[in-house]
Amino acid sequence: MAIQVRLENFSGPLDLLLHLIKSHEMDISDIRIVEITEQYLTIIEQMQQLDLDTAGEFLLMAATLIYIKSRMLLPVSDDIEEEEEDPRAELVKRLLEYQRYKDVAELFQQLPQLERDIFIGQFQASDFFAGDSAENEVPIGIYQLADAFHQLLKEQPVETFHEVIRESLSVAVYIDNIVEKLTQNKRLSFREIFTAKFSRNELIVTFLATLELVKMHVVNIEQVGDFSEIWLALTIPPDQVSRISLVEDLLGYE
Amino acid sequence: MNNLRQLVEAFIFASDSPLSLERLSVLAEQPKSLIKPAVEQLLQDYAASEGGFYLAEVAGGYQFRTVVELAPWLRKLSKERATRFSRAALETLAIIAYRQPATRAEIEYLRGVDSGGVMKTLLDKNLLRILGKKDVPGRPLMYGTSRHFLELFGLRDLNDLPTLKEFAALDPEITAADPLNPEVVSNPHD
Amino acid sequence: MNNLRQLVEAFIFASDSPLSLERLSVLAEQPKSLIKPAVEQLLQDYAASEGGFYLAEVAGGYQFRTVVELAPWLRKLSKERATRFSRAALETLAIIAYRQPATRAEIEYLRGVDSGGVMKTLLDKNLLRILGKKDVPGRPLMYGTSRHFLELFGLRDLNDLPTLKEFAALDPEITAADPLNPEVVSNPHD
Repeated sequence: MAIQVRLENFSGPLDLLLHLIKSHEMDISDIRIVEITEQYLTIIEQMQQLDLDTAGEFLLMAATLIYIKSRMLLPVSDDIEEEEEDPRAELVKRLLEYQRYKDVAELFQQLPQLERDIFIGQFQASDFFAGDSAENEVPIGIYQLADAFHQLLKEQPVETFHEVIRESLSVAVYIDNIVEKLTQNKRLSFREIFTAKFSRNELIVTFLATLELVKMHVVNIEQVGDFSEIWLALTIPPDQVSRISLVEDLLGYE
Repeated sequence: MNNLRQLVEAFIFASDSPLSLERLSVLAEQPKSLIKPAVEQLLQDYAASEGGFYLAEVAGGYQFRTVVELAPWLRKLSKERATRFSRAALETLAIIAYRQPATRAEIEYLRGVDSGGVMKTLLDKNLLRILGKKDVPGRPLMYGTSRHFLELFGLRDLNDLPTLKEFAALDPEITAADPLNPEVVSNPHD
Repeated sequence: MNNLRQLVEAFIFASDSPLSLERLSVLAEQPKSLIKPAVEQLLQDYAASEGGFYLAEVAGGYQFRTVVELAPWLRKLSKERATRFSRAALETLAIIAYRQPATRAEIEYLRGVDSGGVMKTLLDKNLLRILGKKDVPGRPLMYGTSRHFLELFGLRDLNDLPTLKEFAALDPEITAADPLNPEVVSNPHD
């Protein structure tokens, strides 16, 4: 059976998967994984001119399907104490949940919408709101606040910015950066902490941040011999790392 | 005070957003116990009159709105066509509406696709708001729906969202999964 | 057509400017000879009802307006619109929130305009507080946000503000086109 499917019509891999499950009259909670994986891969192969970002998301799902398929094919040994979970379980849960929101999205589409189906009065309050036009007002919220600042900075030429505002490289921020790198890499050479792109000031602050981390006993420094590579490693489990930001206020740096 | 009904009517009419009982009480300088009957009288009167617009309960307040049956006619008034929401936008809105506070990672896990752009658009349209940061490593931002979201869809509050169980009734498979209820998030600020 | 009165009422209500008989005739797709009696019926009905607003003949057309006697009350609507800010106020507040302690000169540099008036308003609204004097010639006052600011925006503390990095992450175009400098992306406490 030739499948005519246009990926643009699907809002994502889950959407496509749901479509395949429905069109093959399968039960979501009992997907015929071999069949569905084949169908899915056929469609993915057909897409050639999809941009990389979108393609990546569809490919990720393909990998998930292949993985589940391979798990399903493994022989189930009888002598395991605990009953092994169905490899499809997580995907089924995601699909069921996604299905709900897809339904709600459709419902939202049908609900009467303001300014599409329903209108409110356009009373001109200018009669008694002297010089106070509501037009110029914006709703307040954290987003609006951050957006206002973001817009201002975008309009600001960066060079001149430095002439007036004090240098605001923060040791705390660089501490976070280093810790983040170390969480990802377990162990880093001293050299790797610094990026070639760093300005002089950034180099200094990064160095200060490293010293701080050692002082806080968060990072351990090792050197095997004279002039050999210096290695940095975290001394605390990565999951406790988020608490480091609390130390920020205790640092003496402005 | 016989004129309270008149005053309340004028306030609701002149306001550019729905007015709550609390707000009306402050504006009219009268206790809520007097405001409430006035509003209820108005609700009844407008429901009975079958005019071109009626008093609607929306986003925790009251607002005059045109009757939905006249939509095709009234669309002729607006110069620009109303923004139609993409499927991606409505899906994202649906997830956030029911799961708030929701992080971007949760939304993307459920949708299976990057949702940053869609979320930015929804934030720009003031349909979402940032609720703060989640107390987990990385402290991701948490998102919820805004008051304007309620106004857009004419909902009184988040409890007015159809419960997902109602959907479940149509599809027995879904009943098996955890029932989700819109969590009522108090939003005094937006 | 009995519903013509309803339709005309809705058109006048939803229009942002007074509607003439000609315009109503076009919109409702009915001859003026039918529109006119409908409008006259509405004029009479609203005059008789003594509600908070009435149908007024203005600028060659028809428009709903609040009754004149209520103007002193209705002015309160604008004064107490607590949930909306002028663009200037929001910008100023944003700069202070992210850059505190900030001096007036720094704020005005970023905004490019005199901000004394806006800052006074924000101080009056108890959204700002004075943190002291800066140790530079002239000893200018340094400003920060107040506890009330946190309450208004629903923040537990200043760390709850999204960093600009997180903010920009929502918008792939911005991140790609205009990578934010670490100098500029500062967190509120550095």
